[in-house]
Amino acid sequence: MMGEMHVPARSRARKTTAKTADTVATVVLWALALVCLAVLGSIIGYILVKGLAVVFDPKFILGKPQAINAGGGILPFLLSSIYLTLLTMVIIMPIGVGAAIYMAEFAGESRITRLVRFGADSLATVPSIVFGLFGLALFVVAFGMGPCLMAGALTLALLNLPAVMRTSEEALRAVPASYREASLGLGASRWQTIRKVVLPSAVPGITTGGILTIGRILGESAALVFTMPLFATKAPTSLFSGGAAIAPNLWYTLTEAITPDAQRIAQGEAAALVILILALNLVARFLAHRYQARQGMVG
Amino acid sequence: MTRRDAAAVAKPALNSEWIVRKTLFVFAMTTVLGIILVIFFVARESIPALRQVGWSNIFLSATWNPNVSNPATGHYGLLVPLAGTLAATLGGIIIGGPLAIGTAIFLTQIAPPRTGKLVVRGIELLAGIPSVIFGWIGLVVLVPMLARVTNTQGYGILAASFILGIMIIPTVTTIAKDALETVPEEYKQASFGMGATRWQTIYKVILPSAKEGLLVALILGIGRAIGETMAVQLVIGNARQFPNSLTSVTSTLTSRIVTDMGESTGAFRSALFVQGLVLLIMAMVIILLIRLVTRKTVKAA
Amino acid sequence: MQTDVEGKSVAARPLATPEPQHGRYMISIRDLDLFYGDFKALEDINVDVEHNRITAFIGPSGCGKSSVLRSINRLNDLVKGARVEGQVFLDGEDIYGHGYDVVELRKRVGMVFQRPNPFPKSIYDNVAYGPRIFGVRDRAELDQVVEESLVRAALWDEVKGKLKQSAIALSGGQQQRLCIARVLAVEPEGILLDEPCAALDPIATQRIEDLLQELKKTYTIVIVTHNMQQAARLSDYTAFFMIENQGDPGRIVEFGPTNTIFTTPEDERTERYITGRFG
Amino acid sequence: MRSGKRWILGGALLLAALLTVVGLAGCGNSSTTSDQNLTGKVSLSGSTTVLPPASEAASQFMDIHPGVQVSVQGGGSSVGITQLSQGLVDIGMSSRELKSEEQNQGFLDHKIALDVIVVVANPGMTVDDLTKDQVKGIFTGQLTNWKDVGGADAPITVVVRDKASGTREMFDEKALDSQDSTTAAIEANSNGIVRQTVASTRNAIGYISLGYLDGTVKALKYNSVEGSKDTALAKTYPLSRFLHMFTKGEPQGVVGVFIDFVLSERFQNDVVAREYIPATEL
Repeated sequence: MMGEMHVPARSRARKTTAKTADTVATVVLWALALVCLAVLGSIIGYILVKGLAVVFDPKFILGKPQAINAGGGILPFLLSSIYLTLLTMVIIMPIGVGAAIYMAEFAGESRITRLVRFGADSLATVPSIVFGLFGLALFVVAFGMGPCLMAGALTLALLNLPAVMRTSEEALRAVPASYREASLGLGASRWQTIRKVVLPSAVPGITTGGILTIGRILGESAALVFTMPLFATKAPTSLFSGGAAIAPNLWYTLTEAITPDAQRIAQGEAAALVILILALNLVARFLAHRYQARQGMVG
Repeated sequence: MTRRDAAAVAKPALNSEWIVRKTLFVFAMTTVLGIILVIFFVARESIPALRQVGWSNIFLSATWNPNVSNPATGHYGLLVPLAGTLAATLGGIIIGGPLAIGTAIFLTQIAPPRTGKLVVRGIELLAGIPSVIFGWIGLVVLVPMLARVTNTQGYGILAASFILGIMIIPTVTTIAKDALETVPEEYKQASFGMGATRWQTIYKVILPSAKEGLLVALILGIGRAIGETMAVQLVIGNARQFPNSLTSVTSTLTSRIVTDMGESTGAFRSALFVQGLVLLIMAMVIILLIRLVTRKTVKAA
Repeated sequence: MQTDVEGKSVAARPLATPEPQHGRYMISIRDLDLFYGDFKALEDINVDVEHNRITAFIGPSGCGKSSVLRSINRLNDLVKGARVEGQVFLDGEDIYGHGYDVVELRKRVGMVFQRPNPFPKSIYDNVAYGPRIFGVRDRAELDQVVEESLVRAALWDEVKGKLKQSAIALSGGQQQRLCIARVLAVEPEGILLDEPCAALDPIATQRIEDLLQELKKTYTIVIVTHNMQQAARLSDYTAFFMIENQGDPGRIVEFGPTNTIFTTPEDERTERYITGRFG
Repeated sequence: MRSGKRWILGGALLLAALLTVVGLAGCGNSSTTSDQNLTGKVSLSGSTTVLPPASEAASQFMDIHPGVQVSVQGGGSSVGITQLSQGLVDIGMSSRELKSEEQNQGFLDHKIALDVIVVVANPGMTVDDLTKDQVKGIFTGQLTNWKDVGGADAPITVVVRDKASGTREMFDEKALDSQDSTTAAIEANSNGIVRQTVASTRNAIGYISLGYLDGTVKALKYNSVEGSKDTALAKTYPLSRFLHMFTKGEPQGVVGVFIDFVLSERFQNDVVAREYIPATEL
């Protein structure tokens, strides 16, 4: 009886149950992944369907907000969000990148780096509402700034610091050690080596990280609820004047607004936020891709 | 002036190098300073309530009935929001956990390159969506749907769990994917070599050896869910009763803080800071848990 | 007289060449021990590097010959826990002496690495990197240094039309010569080469070896190589490094003129190594 | 241009361009005629119920008198009154009467509107009249099913205002005889949200200001008295309260002009009338 080897029935049975289990598992795993995509698609779809008409109405984008009657616009909220993002980035990039340089270039694995990493990890786990409480207690009350742009920016800077540090450190560590040795070998000092070779090579990575941080700043609301006004008819005129950013204002519109078209405004604000964040993600993806595609010359 | 002299003049004095190093050190220490400041100020603002209203009335009482005109005489028990937070987080992990871990397994073991890339892009986008938008979707879509399906008011633990389940997917999937990718290729080859099916290889070889990473992913997911404010506040109903059923309306620590902080003063406001302190302590516990889990693997490796 | 772009006459000033120093040896290493943490990598190293000569360090991989090279320009300082005992004299001055200026040291003793590592900048910016570090701002002077360094590195004719292009686009051999040009631009006295041709094809290797023969006239050269034919062809003196077995510190078995080392070595271990029986 | 530098410059240009485009478009706001160049500052703080009309008045007033800065903050009635007594603000907004200990501080009461609270239910409910005890029973959690009050057999979903709102304080005091509302009640931060929740949730009941009443919810009679301006003024409908702007003594200079503006025919009819009963009709 050549060929057909006699396989005992029991092991043949066990073989088939394993086979079916495998296909079932594959189907389930495919389903789980597709559910995630479906959820994302339906959320983005719903927001755009509901909000696009509102967002592209110039009166909405450029109009003045209304406290009581309908037809309010969101221009001051957009401006506040932009000023807030600029101010936060101006505070956080030097400190975050500076800290990353220290961690990647100067400090080896020492007690200090472990301490800084622990600090960064704990900051990254603190819920954003607790950052809101902290911002209220320190910047708004203790420093007496009152709810304003600077209080919001300082709070968001601390909230996003760990992320900026991590992405910048990864970008710095990705720069080949041979560049450092070559530069030092020519008699350059450590700081010259960092400034002239390492940093320029890491800039694309740092910039991509920075753009993702901008997305997080625009989307943050819990940390701003107590540190900035939720509703203001004017954009901030100075660092310490108040203005409502768009994300916290969306929460205000959902929970406290009394204008008859509050629902429509909420749809518009949600769509505006999502479009801004989608655009930022695309820009970050595009920059990262373009940089990998050609090992570009840097600085 | 020969080039050598010009060079001598321009050579950076040693101390400028030292100054740069010191400033960068100070920048690095801002994280440590930051977490100390956060803990200090949240704790400091909690003291008035703890002193005026007393520990037991806050940590052991379930009645939350602030008195606006005379704050010190109000009831500020946080057991209800604490229970709400735990219930919503548990619900979130039950829904989001399997979804996220499953997707991570899919991405690392099964996904064809193109679909894999698409799912990863999708997860990144999901991470980018602000939590207030999740809240809005919850309020406008999920709550009415649940109201019809469960014939209740729609708000409550179930709605919060769905929203949190979706929101923790990016965090858990990314970390779980990294953990699964660190499993050495040889394990997989060996298992396949013995005629095991892909699923047997996954649950017999790959999952056990990535156990710690997956645990860390879930713990971080829990941390993310506990800290969520805006999305939860909009769908949980903010009632002051214990979550006794899936569809019962309740409140969480975060929703209590953001709902009441606006007009609170004195002991009422300070009681909300106490809830902030509890959230902070939970975050620290999560950090220690993760260090415990990762240190175990480091010792074992 | 050279005229620059605006037609101004520029005092032609050739790349400064190092004047011969007083002693016969530019570098003298005395009783050098090197530790990485508590692992002793090198023990009792004594070698003298003569001016305007090529000295080769040969020996099996892992015997510490590169570590000696990195002790000469103190790049070992970068390695955490590296510790040196003994002395290394550069033109009579101990570079591990207190307060010795490392930056000045690395300028006087340039280094070329095993894998060509040009900066991700243009060819011009690579060569001009060193002078710019030391404060040279004048455009005309920079152009002059860049051209002369590339000429000395035998690369000028191949790149003079495309100085603005990325150095990374060059071939392996060209990149290595660019690294040499980059070192020459800071007017060193000596050049240390750590297996410069290991990653290059035979033709490129040949060009580098011819270049080193040429550079020998003006610079003191120390080259680490595990390619014995190269050492024999190129060097005037050779030091043969050896470790007994894994974990022992590297030691110099024999050091002397290259032709005696390769024809009538005193130590029979050198004999066995150069006849290729092991290592 | 080195490409490294190009990244930074590119990013900055992108943001700058975004900023200028949006900034330019924004500054052409409408400039109404400003009759006299009044200058000065007016600061208000207090009740969140008075906040919306007050901030509307502030922005209209600032359009008319560009030289004047009017700042409006929330914080609740008691915050407004305490800050007024401490001289931190010019006007203390309140949606409740002064407490005994707040009386003798020489505060001048300017009633800017009458807020009538009506009990509303989901349009699907068959009930349209509730006695005081029934309302009290429902909102304190004793009665939990619509059939207890003559409706269909369905669990009642109670929607109330958040604890810090003046509306909730007045409703608890007058309708619930100062008892606390049920812990099972959904808390909403504004009239708008109470109305939206009651309208979209079956079997829901809540309370809002009369001005917010619209077709989406059904107003219920209270002790078979329909909540309206007349019944409130005639005191036959108890659930009403005045909205106050307190000042320390006679308001001076620009503060007085602002108060007069709030009480002016134009502002009362355009804005206040939309939610409350204007002071002009009291």
